[in-house]
Amino acid sequence: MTASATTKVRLDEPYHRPLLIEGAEDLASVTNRVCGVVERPKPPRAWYIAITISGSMTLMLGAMVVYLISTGVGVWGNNAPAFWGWDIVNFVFWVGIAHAGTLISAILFLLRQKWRTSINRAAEAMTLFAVCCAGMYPAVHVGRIWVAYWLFPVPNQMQMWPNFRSPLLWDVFAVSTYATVSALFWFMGLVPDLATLRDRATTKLKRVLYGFFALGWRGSARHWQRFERAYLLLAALATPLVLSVHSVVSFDFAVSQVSGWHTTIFPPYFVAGAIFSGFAMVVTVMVPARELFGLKELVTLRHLENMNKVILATGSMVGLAYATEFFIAWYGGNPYERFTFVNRAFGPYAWAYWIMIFCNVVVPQFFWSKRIRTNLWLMVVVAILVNVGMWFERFVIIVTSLARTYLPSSWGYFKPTWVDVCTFAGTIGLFFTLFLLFCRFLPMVAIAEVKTVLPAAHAHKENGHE
Amino acid sequence: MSEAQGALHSLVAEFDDVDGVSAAARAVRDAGYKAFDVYSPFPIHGIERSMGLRATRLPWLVLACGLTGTVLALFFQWWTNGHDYAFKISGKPLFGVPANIPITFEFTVLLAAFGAFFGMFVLNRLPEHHNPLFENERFRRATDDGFFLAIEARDAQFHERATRELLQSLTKHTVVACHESGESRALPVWVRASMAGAGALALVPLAAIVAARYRDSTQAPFHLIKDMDSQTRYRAQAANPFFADGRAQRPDVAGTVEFDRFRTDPALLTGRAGEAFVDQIPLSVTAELMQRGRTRFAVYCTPCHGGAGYGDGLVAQRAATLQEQAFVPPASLHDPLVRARPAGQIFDTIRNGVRSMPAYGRQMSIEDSWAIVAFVRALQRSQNASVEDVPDAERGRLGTR
Amino acid sequence: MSSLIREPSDVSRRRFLQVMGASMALASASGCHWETEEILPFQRRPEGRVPGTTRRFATSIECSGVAASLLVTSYDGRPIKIEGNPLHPLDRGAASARSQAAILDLYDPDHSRGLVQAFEGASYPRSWKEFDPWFAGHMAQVRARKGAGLRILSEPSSSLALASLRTRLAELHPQARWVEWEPCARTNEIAGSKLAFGRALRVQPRIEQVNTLVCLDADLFGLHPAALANARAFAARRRPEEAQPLRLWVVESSLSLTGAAADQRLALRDEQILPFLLALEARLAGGKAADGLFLESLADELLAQRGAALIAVGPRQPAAVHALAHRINANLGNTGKTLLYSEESDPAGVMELGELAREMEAGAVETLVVLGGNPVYDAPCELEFRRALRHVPLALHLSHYRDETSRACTWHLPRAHALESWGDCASWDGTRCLQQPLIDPIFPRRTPLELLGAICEAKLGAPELVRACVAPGASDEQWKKILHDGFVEGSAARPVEAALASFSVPAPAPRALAKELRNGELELVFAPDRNLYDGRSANNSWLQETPDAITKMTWGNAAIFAAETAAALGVEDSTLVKLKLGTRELEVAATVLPGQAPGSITLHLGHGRSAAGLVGGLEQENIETVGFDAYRLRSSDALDRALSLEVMPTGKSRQLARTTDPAVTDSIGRKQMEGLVEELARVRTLADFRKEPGSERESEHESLWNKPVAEGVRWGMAIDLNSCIGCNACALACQAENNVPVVGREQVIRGREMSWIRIDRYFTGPERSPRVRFQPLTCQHCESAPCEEVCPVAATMHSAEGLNDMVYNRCIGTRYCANNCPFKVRRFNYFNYHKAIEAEGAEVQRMLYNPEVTIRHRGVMEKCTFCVQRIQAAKIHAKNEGRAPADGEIVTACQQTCPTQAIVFGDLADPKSRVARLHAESRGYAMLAELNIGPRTTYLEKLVNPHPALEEHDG
Amino acid sequence: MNVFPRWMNALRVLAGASVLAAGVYVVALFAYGGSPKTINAGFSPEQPVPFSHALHAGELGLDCRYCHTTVEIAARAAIPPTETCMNCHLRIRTQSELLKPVFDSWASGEPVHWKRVHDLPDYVYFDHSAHVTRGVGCVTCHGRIDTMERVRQEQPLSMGWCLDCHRNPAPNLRPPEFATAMDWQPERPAAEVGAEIMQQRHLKPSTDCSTCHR
Repeated sequence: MTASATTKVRLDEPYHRPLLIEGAEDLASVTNRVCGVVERPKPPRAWYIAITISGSMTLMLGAMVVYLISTGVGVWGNNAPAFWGWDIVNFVFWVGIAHAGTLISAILFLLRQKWRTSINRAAEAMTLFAVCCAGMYPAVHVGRIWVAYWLFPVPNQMQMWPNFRSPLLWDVFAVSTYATVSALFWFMGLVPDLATLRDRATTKLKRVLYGFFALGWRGSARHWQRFERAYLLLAALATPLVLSVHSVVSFDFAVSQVSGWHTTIFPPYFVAGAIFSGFAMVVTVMVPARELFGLKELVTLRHLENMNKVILATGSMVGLAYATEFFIAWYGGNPYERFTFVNRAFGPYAWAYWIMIFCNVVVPQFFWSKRIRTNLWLMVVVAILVNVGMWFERFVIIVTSLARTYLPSSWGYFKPTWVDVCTFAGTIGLFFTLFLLFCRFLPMVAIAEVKTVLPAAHAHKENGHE
Repeated sequence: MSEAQGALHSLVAEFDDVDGVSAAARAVRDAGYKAFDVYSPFPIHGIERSMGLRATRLPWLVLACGLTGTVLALFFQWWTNGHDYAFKISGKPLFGVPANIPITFEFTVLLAAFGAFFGMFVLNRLPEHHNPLFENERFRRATDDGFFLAIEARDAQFHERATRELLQSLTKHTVVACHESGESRALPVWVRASMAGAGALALVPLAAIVAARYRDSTQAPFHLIKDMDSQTRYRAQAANPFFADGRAQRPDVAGTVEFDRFRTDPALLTGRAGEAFVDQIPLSVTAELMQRGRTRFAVYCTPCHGGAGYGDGLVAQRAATLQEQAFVPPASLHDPLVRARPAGQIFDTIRNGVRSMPAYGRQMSIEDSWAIVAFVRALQRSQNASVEDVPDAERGRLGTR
Repeated sequence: MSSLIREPSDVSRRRFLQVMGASMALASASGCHWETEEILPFQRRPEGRVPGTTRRFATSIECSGVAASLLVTSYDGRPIKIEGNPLHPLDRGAASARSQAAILDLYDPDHSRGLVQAFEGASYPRSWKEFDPWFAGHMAQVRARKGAGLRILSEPSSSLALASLRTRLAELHPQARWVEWEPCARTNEIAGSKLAFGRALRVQPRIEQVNTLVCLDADLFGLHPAALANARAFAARRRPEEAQPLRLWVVESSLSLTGAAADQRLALRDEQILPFLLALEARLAGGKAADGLFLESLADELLAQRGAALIAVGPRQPAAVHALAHRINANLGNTGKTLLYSEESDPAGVMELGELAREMEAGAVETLVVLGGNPVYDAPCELEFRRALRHVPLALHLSHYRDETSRACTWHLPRAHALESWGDCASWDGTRCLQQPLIDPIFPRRTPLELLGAICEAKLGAPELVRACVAPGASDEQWKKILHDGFVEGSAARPVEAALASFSVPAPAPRALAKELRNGELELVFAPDRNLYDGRSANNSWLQETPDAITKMTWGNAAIFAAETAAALGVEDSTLVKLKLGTRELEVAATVLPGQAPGSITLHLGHGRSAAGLVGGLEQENIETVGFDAYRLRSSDALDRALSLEVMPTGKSRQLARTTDPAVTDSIGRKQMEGLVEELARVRTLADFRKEPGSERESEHESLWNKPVAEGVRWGMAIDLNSCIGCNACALACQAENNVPVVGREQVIRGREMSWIRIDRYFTGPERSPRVRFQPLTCQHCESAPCEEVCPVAATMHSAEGLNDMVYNRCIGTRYCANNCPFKVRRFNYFNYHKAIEAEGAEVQRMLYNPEVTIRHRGVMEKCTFCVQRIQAAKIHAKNEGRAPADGEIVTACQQTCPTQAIVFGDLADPKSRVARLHAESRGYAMLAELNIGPRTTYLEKLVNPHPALEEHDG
Repeated sequence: MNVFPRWMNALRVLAGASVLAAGVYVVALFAYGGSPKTINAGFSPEQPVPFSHALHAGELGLDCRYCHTTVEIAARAAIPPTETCMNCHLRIRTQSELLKPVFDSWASGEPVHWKRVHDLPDYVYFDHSAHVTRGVGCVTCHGRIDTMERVRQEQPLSMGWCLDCHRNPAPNLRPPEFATAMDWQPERPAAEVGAEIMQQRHLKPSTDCSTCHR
């Protein structure tokens, strides 16, 4: 199959759109394939095993959060000077993951990258789930979660308002906006497919449920017209939004005084990193998913390869960013800045730093080779390593900078506790639980969008166009 | 299929591919129909031209929403941090645009996105869960692989037979008539009822709150988050169950001497020199002291001795009306005996009481006591003054009284 | 008063500092309504009492026979803070860390609350009502036997009242004997003066007269009974404007506060100090020197400074060293100028502890009354005092805590806290200090005076007795004055003429310096702990958590090794080693410290208490002891130092709870640290300073925005590093004033200690003779504070007067501010550190809280506020009187207690204010000025005055 | 075949409208019900002794300071000791059952257990002297105590309420000598009078956090 895919790509001719869908797929078969996953009476055994594991991890997350809130942030390893630890590391990590989805659907859409159609739905879903995991951290990491609502400008008897100068507040707005818009975007794309499910539904219940959320969609051309316009507009809005979110996240650090944080290149650097990790996660999840649910023909090797190319590109950008940081630290001549970076590479946290370098800079380079790029096993390995590396990037940035700031007297060393570990594991569980449920009950692939890239979707007679 | 069929809604022609339906659309358009529509499982490239549709107004809506967001966000940030509660933060100006850009941007995007999302559905008149077309079982293909063209009966040109022929000429499938369903448009009673019920129910909390607002309660106010607002440290006059008397404030230890406000002058403290009472007020008698004496006299003495010191204070009067046997009417300060007393003795009386008069030493400071003495002296003088005491300048005005 | 006292509800036997364990976040709140508070007024409000205000009383507290004169603040009749007595000639308003911490003991749940009788292994709670009649009967019998078999074991005390009772005792019970024991006594000094002058004399240093101060193992600023006065005088003589600034030479085995302040310091094994002094005397007598540059230049300077030098010797040194010092001082003509002699109480006729122990073993002791002290814990180990006690049929122990001794005696009698007692004592210069209670005993406790009074049927009650002994025939006015002052004016001891006797000191077998790194030739030095002293304060959580000034260690001690010693023995920092003296062994933690003499190992006394309490360790409740008990190795023949020590590494590691991260072992960190320290805690030599006085200051950077012009008051602080000796007094003052919680060992290890003011300590220069830099660090209240802009809820904001306000009740605990604070002075409540005190049954502990300061809940940030409660109080008070607060009217807690007046607070806008003038001084500099955040605290450089010949030698 | 009844279409407008309405309603409800005026004001606990300010401060015209002696010099306007009651009640109403707690306290020394009515959170440090001596009348915060049989909390005493006055104190200022006068009324507009007093006494109340929170 690999071979066939490659030949197809090479044989692409001008004016003739490359086939994004393999096999003899027509409109009906696409519908069948995608809806089949949802409609089959029983999901594969693997699904049950997976959801059992991830589900129990999710429960553990709940337990950890209760323990945390009832006892105090002290159950985590956070200390002085590292007042932030895994909580913010994981927050940034998940926000990063959350970037692939909207990026694929929005930016690639604007760039007319038709190959996105097979993967954008799943990617968008992942975005939402990752945002859930991310959003949880800032909420529970505060000392008094029961007054966290003060973060929002709610009129109150104190006549107090939040401080709009605080990057943390920008963050709150950015992430919540991002979550909302992504959700709208995702749901909007879902509506026609829900209608499809509605119309294929065999039982009354399904018909009612899907029917209700399909909002009475019936594929009217007038509707499609506005739908496409709205979709385009949302894409146009989401694109800067995606870029802004991680820029704002990076402001949490860039705007502060802490050496190692106080850097102007953070916004682009963070965004690149986010896309990097996001795509890695999509690959990590899609490869097994397409095997599991027999979507090979829709999510083809070409899709995966394209994503791997993006990983390679962004990975190299991240590497460049590391280099630049170091150069500026040296060139800027600020002793504290300089120390922070030397300390990262050779200080007590050197191990973390070099893990990061290996996973984020070295590993993606393998994707120069087409053989690795197109080998399912290898690409998953690389993708996972990249995710590890990106986690360590956040760890290095946050913890090593904090552990040794200005006054040597207050230098310290951060050690996580078992609660830290279990909480993080829990979020992973939450992420996969949600994703598995999504696979089971909603169309993983944007049916209507895929159909637009089928040959059948295009008028062939010249007079098809005027 | 509902039994009772309603009016004819439209005539529906089915097609198998894009070309067919596009061609049909053009034909119908050229035939001059307006109220017709094409239904397809995916947006058909160029169909709007084939149908002769105008571009949507959606973008303008989105733009409007976005701008609203920008303005709102900027204004709100200025108003809250710069104006309503001027935050002094990091020695920065109360308002600066750069810090407000991120949130302004996010809010702009948010509102614009709402515009696009809700705008689309509203303009499309969605949700529309019930539609005559759904009556047609074939129509299910519209979301799978079928293509349909429906001309609605409300179209000016619509003529059942002519239109049907036109359509039939375009498709190989048989054209189907689609009827409004027979059931009524109106909301059934139970729906109305339940909504009304919900509305009524919603008023209950309001009523409760109003009641609470305008009634006093012997119970402490409702309060959820109480970090730090009742702390375990002992505030003034607080309770400490540990001690048998339950008080957190502890009595002085006998025989100890305080470090501050240390004074030894017996005349000042006791009003006595040795055994005898002093007749001089050991403080310099200034107008200020006199004023002080006046207010303190009003606070502590008038209740019984009355404003002028004749022993006719309101308390005394009340005691009289209540016919309290135990109560001894307060002395008049103008009684010759009282006037004869040295300052020290009056001071002593104020501080330690005499006969039925309670001691006020623990209620007022030494200075205040002396101030009252001074004022009492003045009072006594005033009540027993002769014309000679009045300065010549003022005497004239006496006559008028 | 005891009638008013209910039986104490049993203290919850959880560890006092336990902070872990779930406490439902909102469960603490009672229901969902405000708690209705009760208001309980007096029946008759005492005259001059204003509810919710503070009053102050002068009193004093005695430690090993020397008084500290105190001024105690009482809120609604509850003592809440101890400060120094401003009128006292020696203390002048300063109070040592330990004196200040005493307030905590008053409310300590372990501070004994009732009598306990031990009977056949079991122990029973008893009341005075039961005890008194029975005891009276018993004493009648003893008296019939003329007091045969009656022994009174007491701590040395300077109390006249006690002395008078003692004489009366002698009359009533001629056969009875008086025994004194004190683990850190001044026996060597007394022996030394006897050797030199034939009589017991006390040295009164007059540092204000000294140009060359030589301290031989003498910690004049740390453990010396008159440390506060010494330190103040020293600081005064160090001012740059001094024409002839004092030079401090220190020879000692382990860094002391004095050593840390030294200009020239020689790390020498304890036992080498005698030969050193002999060599010095010889050299001064015109002999040729052999012992190198240090001694050489010291000798020259001493000769040059005849009559303006002082050689001080520490209590640990043998009599001979003291005698030699007396002789040298006399020969140099220092006596009478830089030091005076006053009468020292001569312990002659007092029985030795060893003798008593032997008597007890022999069964010759029938009734033993132990007044305070804790011999079972701190008596020389070979006496086996615990065992000896078994042979005593009736042993009564009057003590603050039911400690090791109490548990070994037949009776434990609760002893009243100093703030509950009438008494008297004398400060180092002999000034007679009064002790008046601030509160009636919270529990039925008694003072030694009362118990002894009962024994010898004294007619007068404690207060009357004290008055009769201290001020016989004083009028009531005079007596009131004495009570008000807290001491008898002009009662300082008169200086006495001391005629030097001729004596000779045999030189010990010469050993080469710093060679004996071999096991069995090491020396072990026993030093009282800087915080816990001899162990009496072991249950004081404040002192336990106050980092040791030099090691920065909290919650425990460790054997201190020099780097080369450790290397030679294969010992590593934070490991367990076994110390072996003859047959005795002890496993202790080891730490490596610069400035330690090679071959000399120092171990602090006062740790490893087995029956201190819930804080210091209580075996019975299996609450682990804190630190290691050095007394297990301490025998009569080696009370101060033991030679022939063996050290065996065990390979086990032991984490030490240090507040500054010791793990800066990596080269990069080290390098950076050394580089930075020069910038942060600046030190220059006086010579350099005189050459060009200005310290290089970061010029005010230009700002990205136009800064608001501050009009009106601008609060600011100045800290003079030249005066700071790192004594921790400020830290304790802050702790008491601001309800700063204690977090416990585990939390300190996690770096979560809460202290609002911390004293950074840096070592620079050579390992052997490091330059020690102290730097007290509070919130700097930056003009453009980095913490403020990052707080999302504006919980920390600037006040118009430039305070960086921290609003606990607005804080949601994102901890962003702390991350962004370059000084890391912000503290976060990771748990509810007040939990134990909020618990049921802690009503007494709560009395300690300063009601004017919020108790911070879990999850909020906190930090130094410049004592805003004091600022506000003063402002309101002044404004009520229609004026503005004057300069010096507002005094922060740390400033108030600082013995060297290193900290000054005030209004920068007023050019005449002290703080403004200090800010203008050429030594002034702001920390991290390059960040352009404008700290309101200015530091003044430390100026050192090394001997020119030795300076470059030190490198 | 339609699964949804035809009236569903009619419902959508109504549904949309009521969702909006509900939202608005709930917000309004919280704003109104959660306002300190609703929650805090009107608290009036039973006291051990039914002490009537209406009688003592009103009818008998006792000055506030006769009992609350510390109000001008200290943060707290202390509740008087039993002795103050006994000044009069040693001889008046000596048999009254209602006064029993007072007499008991006088006899035994045990305190009378009064309930705090005006209770600020413990992290708020209000100082009576700072307000009374500047010319803020008792009545401003406590209402017409002299008409209350049982003391009730008149004002919300919320932070916002404090801020309102700290930002614009003029309307609530009076010559300090009238601070305790319950029925004092300015001849001229209160704001004018207040403005003058602010000038004379250089009053500029601060809204800094540390003014009230420490």
